[in-house]
Amino acid sequence: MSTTIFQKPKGLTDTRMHYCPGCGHGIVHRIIAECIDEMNEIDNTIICAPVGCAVFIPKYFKYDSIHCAHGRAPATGTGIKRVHPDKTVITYQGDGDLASIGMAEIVHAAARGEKITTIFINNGIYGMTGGQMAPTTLPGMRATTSQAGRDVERNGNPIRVSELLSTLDGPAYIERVAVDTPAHVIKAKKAIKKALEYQKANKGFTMVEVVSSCPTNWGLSATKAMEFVGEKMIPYYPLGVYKDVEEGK
Amino acid sequence: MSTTIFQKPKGLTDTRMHYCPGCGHGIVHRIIAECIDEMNEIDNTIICAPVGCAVFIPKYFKYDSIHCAHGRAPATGTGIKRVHPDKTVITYQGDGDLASIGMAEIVHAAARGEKITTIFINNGIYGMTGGQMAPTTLPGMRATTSQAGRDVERNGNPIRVSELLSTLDGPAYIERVAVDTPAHVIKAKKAIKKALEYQKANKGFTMVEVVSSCPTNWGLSATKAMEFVGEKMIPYYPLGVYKDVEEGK
Amino acid sequence: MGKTHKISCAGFGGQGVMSMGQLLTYAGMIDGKEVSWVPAYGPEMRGGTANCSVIVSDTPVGSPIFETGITTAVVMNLPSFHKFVPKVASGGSIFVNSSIVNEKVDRDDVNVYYIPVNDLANELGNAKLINIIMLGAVIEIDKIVESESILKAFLKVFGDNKAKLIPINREALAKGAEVAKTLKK
Amino acid sequence: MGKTHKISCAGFGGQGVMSMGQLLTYAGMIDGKEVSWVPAYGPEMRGGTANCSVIVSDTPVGSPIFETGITTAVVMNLPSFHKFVPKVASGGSIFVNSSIVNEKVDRDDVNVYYIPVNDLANELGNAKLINIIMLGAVIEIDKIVESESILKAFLKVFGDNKAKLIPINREALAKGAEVAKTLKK
Amino acid sequence: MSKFTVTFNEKECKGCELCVTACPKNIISLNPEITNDAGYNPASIANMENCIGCQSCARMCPDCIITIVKND
Amino acid sequence: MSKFTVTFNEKECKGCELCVTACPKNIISLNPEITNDAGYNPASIANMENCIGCQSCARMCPDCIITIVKND
Amino acid sequence: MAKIIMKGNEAVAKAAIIAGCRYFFGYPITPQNEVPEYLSRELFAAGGTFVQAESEVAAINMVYGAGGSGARVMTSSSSPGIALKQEGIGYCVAGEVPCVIVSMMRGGPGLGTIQPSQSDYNQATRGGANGDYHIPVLAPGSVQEAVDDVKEAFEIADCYRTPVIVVADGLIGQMMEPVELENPVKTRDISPKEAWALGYGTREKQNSIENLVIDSPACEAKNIRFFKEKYSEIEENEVKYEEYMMDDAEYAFVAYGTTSRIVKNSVNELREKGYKIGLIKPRTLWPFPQVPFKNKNIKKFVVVEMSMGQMVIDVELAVGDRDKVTFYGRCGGIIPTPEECADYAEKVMGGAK
Amino acid sequence: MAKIIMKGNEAVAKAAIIAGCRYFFGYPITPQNEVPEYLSRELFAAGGTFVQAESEVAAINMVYGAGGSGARVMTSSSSPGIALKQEGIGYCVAGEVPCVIVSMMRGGPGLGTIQPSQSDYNQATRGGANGDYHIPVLAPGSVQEAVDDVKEAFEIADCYRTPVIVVADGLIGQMMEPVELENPVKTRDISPKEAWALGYGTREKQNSIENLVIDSPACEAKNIRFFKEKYSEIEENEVKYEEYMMDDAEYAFVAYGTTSRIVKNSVNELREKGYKIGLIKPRTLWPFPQVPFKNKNIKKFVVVEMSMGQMVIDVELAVGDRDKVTFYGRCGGIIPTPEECADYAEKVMGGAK
Ligand SMILES: Cc1ncc(C[n+]2csc(CCOP(=O)(O)OP(=O)(O)O)c2C)c(N)n1
Ligand SMILES: Cc1ncc(C[n+]2csc(CCOP(=O)(O)OP(=O)(O)O)c2C)c(N)n1
Ligand code: SF4
Ligand code: SF4
Ligand code: SF4
Ligand code: SF4
Repeated sequence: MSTTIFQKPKGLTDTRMHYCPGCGHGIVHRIIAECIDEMNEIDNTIICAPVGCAVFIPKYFKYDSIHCAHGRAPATGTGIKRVHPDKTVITYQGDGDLASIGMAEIVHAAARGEKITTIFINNGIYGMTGGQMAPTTLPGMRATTSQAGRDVERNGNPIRVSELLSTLDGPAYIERVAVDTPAHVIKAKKAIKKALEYQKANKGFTMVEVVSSCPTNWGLSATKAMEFVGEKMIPYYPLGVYKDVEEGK
Repeated sequence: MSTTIFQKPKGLTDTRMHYCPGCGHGIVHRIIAECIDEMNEIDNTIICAPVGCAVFIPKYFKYDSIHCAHGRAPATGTGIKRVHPDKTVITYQGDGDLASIGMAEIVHAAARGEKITTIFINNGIYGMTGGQMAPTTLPGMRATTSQAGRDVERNGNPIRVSELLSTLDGPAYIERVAVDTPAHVIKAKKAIKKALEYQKANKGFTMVEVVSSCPTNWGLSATKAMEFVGEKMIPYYPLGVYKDVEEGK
Repeated sequence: MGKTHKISCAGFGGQGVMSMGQLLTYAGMIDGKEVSWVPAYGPEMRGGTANCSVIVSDTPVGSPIFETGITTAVVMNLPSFHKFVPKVASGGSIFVNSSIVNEKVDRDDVNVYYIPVNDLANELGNAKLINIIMLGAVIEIDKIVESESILKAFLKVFGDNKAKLIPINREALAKGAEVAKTLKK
Repeated sequence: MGKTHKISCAGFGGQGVMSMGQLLTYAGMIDGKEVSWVPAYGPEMRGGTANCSVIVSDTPVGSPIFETGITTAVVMNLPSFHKFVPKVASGGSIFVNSSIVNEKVDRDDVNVYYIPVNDLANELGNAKLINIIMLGAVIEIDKIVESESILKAFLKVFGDNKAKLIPINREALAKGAEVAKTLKK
Repeated sequence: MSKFTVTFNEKECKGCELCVTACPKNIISLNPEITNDAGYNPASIANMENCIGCQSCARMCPDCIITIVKND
Repeated sequence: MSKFTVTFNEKECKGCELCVTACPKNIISLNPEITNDAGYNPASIANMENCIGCQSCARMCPDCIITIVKND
Repeated sequence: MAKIIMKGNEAVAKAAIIAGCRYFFGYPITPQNEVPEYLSRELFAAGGTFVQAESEVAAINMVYGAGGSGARVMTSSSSPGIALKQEGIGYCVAGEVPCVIVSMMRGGPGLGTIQPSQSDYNQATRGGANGDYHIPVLAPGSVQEAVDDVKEAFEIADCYRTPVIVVADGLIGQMMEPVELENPVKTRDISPKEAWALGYGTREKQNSIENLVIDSPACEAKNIRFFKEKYSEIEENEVKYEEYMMDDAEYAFVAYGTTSRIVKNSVNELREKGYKIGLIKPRTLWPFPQVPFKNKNIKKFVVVEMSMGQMVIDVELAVGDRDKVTFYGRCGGIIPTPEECADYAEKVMGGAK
Repeated sequence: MAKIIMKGNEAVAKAAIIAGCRYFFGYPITPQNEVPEYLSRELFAAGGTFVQAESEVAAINMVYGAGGSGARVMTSSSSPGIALKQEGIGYCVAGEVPCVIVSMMRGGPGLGTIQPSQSDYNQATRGGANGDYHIPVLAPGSVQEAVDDVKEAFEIADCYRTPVIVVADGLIGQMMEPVELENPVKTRDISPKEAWALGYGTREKQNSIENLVIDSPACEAKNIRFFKEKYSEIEENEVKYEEYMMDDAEYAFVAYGTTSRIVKNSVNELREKGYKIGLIKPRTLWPFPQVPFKNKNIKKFVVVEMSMGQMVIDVELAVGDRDKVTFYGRCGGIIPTPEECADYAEKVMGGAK
């Protein structure tokens, strides 16, 4: 006899993902799907795709889905959740999408305590458009619009989104995780699961910030990119729980 | 012999302000003008008017001025300051303007460390448009779009802007003051002066949040409105210095 | 074709000029007329002047707005006096709150009625009634709507729970009418 | 009217197909021709295929884009092979990277040249040279531009500080040309 | 002569009473005798002698109505 | 028979090597023999016996290439 | 069935509730503030939701989500606020999301004035978002028509799965008039939510509101479907206009919305003087009525707008002869009087009674 | 004076620097990314500033501030990004702030595709912001023309104190062609900064960039000034178009930008077959050229666009006879071939050589 102990989750379609080799998006997609599988919510989930590399989300998940305008997934998710308060609504956003153009929408969805779960992929760069500087690009990090490396005097300072949103009263749960190692992936999944469960329990707005990689635009191999996450990104973006209403945080 | 110890500052025009009786905008206008007078910057200042009751700013100050689009004063101020790095650039915004529609612009101007000074009037309401709920409207406070009083479950939670922006690295100075009493007015002026001086010294982004009143839309007399500031607004929006690079804050 | 009343009510915010207009409008409808009400709106309202334009007509309302050709003007303060007196049509009526406005109309092609509504309201012991008193005068002179219709309109505009105020309002209307009668030409 | 070369270069990202096209374009200009270069762009480029369209012509370039009617196709991998082979004009040339593409062109109205560029590059000890070797073959056969112009173009595209790479590139061009000669029909 | 002279631009005063409340000596009040063009009763001081020149009224005035002169 | 069977969807593997690095037993490597249609050498395991079934490879794989079966 | 007197903005809000709208997302802006104010009070009671969005941009994207979920949803704004919604409106178009957008025009450009105007005709009818598309635009000229149009707008939106714009001006929003709220509305065939809306799909057949069509042939096919199917159907079924005194007319005013009621007075005035003039009043601005402009008896069409002339080109295109079209306009918040419009028309007619 | 080969987007960026542009505020979007990328590298070196704005909305409002300060400033975007800029563009218009906006069109509506298209013609020429206004729109059809147009755009912007849009498509942004960067540009009279720009006023005479015109007569007067002075001057001075083989033509293609170069091939092809066909190529889309369409020899005008047909109505209005105007279009990122355009034209001409 044999038991399958790891396989592709049921909530993902068979479509080949277009992501670059070793891109963190794929890992996060999978763990979202695993959580929804485990919660038995495949037919009760609606996912909001961002504008960014993850724009193809509708092809990859078996949930109802919508292409949101750049940065506006939290607003669109709000519209959906208000109509379908019993559905699990997930918004998935990159750092350009969420922390740059979409800053107002995420702050306000969080302040409203909108009962959605935002998965925020912090890969420090604009992937889809070819490697421009993101609000999360580290100081000194090269991007096509900061080719000499991000100079905070010239290009401004990175934004730590979890910290910023944690000043608000609306969020029920905010955690920053990473997907650079198997151990971190396990933690990341736990965080996403918790966020989704808080949503189901109507506790308020939930967000998991995932520190991830973009090997292509970082100009690194997939493996080196994950090392960069561990060595450079995480020190700047400390992992941990930033808000948890159940823990009085 | 006699000395004039208090008079209208030189930087204000003779135009009668259209603000309602007892509105805090007038007080703040005056103290800005006093600071600029004292710094001898009348001919070196550019002020950005918001969309809101203060939209008439160009008529009241003797500085060069511009009507900014609703919420975008920090962006427009950025454009101006980049062209005129030696000018003192002030943006003046209400809470609808800055904390609602303009949230992305203020966060990013602050993160960039844009060398401008933002005067943020927190009067807990949309004045100009007739008393709609602002992001800063207190829980339980009535507004024309929260007529039963702001219910945080239904209408979301207020946003504490100074706290939020203080999570960023770009600001050099952020203080929250009030104009409900003469003593607070003196402090408010000191804060604005300091912010403007930091700007002159190129230290980074500076903001002074002024807790103010809107007697008309609060439905209170001017005096009662100032009492409300002291009794309800300040406890929710604690006064104090939230960021000061010189003090290692 | 029948008569078309073009009425402007103007004054400070707080003098009840907007609701004066609304009461006329509602009363007009109750009387089976064609009606419309348009407020002036703008930031100048901030503690400044307020005014509205009302049409009560036997024929459908085309343009609800009229810049000139006013048939009935109610001016409750000085700025409104200056603004509206020149816009009244020849043969029209002007009702002036003479408690506040000390100037006199310098036209002889219009009928002017000086009503000291603040003083009259004080006599009634309720300063808020100035607009109703003025309305009493207006409809006594210009016969735009029925007095009883104004009282029915009152419940529509302010809600049925204000029924207890009907008697005092009836009194105010009568007061206005009474003073107006003495001035009638 | 003179000759118009419509060239498509296609392959994986990283095989240098885009710069191959740019070198042809620059060289064409150096040779006094009218030229244009257009990349295909899109998210499918993410680790996928890349291609560009080049025109080198004696007359001004009208449309810089051609869906079919390709006169020279360079296909560096299998997906490109499938995509571009049918689009080549009758009488056109197809250059296939036979180190990677094992299939054969099933058309008899075109000239096909199988160049094992990966293997040839390995012979030269530099895997990056595959596009230059292929270029050598292409210009040997189709005479689009001068070989020396490609080397001048090289400095334009990659910058003068890459001058030290000229000799090895010259060698690569020669290698491609040499192999092509043996295949010439 | 009083130590300080506080004057009010009566035409422009909006009668908001912020100065009235601010005055620690309680010497300011609205003048019911005057109604300015905008319809307000402007602020005024009856007994200027009591003024201590603290400028609290002026600091609270949103309309720069108040000028204070020190008579030395 | 090995305790675990790890299979790779070779057609879809992108050869990113995240599984290779993740494997604590260092038993995964790209297979230079195979180039799939997208041009990648897929990952594979030579000595399955050494697999401890920790699933680290699968957890890191962005493309759900890996299936792990426990052979009891 | 009794008429009541309502402010235009409140009537619009009430009409939406009657039409089954349960979701409103909006941001304050004069002169339409009574719409959100009314709905913030009434929608919860009706079992729906009101959200004061952080901006017009957020509002339209909330509408996109709620409409995409199959709900009847509305937003409302005015000139610069509608400008901010453009991208989102484009997303609603491309995602085929039914929704109603109320545009209470004020004077522009830019921040401009808050007084009424009709200078957002282009904004509504010619887009401003990217790409090829059309949006049905209804243009009421009274509080009653506003109520009727809002109700109809929801039907059109659901039937064709498209945003619909109801474009009025500040005057209609601000004025009070008697209105009958319960006029019946023509219902239309509506495709079941199961077929497309979020929350009604299954793992076997997901419903997806799609905006990205990265593949060019597919993108072209979608455009062609919109134009050849959706838009031509709308052009066939939904054109609306009214004529007044056009039977024997030799001249015609052309006006929509507030100017149409003003110009009606001018027609009456001129008729009394013996002029054979009437009024063509487009009730839909897209699709723009063509038939009334084919009337060969008309010597001149006198377009009157509260703008520098934006509908004019649609009239010129419909008439087919630019020389027959003249224009009179006021703008920046100025409302023309019946008299000045009549004066202008008299000049155009040159005394030709 | 030697030509070099440049990618369209980079050439546009370089041209801006040559034109004296020292400030750029923009946000990434395909297919124009090389514009900000190039300028992020080169502007600081040129003594200027590049800011990657947090959004297109922020970018255009930064432009508003910098342009209002009298600097030469540019932003660049593509379809949905331009939609987001609409409100800000309206503010630049109303504030009379000179600036240049590059619009590299891609297929829509909504998110659409990133492939080239011309379906933002309406977006550029008919507004989308509120109010009555026009913006000069230049339409280059090659990298060379893009360079020349960008340089000219700054002159026009400064001369009339207006935003100017340079509208091209993704193809022109992405392609490389030889280009001469130093072509001379016609300079125009420019009012001194002291007269209006921020930072040049004094306490006695403040300079103010105004958008609010709360008073209706003033707002109307401003509109009238724009139309009667500014816009009519532009219509008089700035119309640009080219004709190709039109001397003896009986049929005319009408195309701008990328389609104009494609259709040139079609003209050549058809001329070889003996058809008397030429090409009218508008180089400004607003003001739209009128003169070439008054050519009475032309039996049919064949408009070709990468859209469902947006320029068509301008051609119809200029020709004055809708029956003479036919349209062939591809969209969604599909670029028509010279052959298919020629085929279509042949059908229109019905073999009439
Ligand atoms: C309004 C608008 N602006 C810009 C774009 C172009 N755009 C597409 S994806 C993207 C950024 C993506 O970066 P990020 O959000 O970090 O996600 P990633 O691709 O890195 O996953 C941008 C700017 C757009 N489609 N729409
Ligand atoms: C894009 C846009 N949206 C909305 C408005 C309408 N509007 C004018 S002022 C204002 C809010 C003002 O409130 P606040 O910023 O709090 O300032 P206050 O008037 O209280 O000083 C709004 C929403 C506008 N002019 N433009
Ligand atoms: S570009 Fe970066 S974020 Fe996008 S798929 Fe590739 S690796 Fe992932
Ligand atoms: S409405 Fe409020 S904020 Fe505006 S002027 Fe009046 S009191 Fe001041
Ligand atoms: S504070 Fe100023 S405006 Fe208010 S009452 Fe006193 S003097 Fe008048
Ligand atoms: S992690 Fe997945 S995609 Fe990457 S090499 Fe391993 S099996 Fe292949």
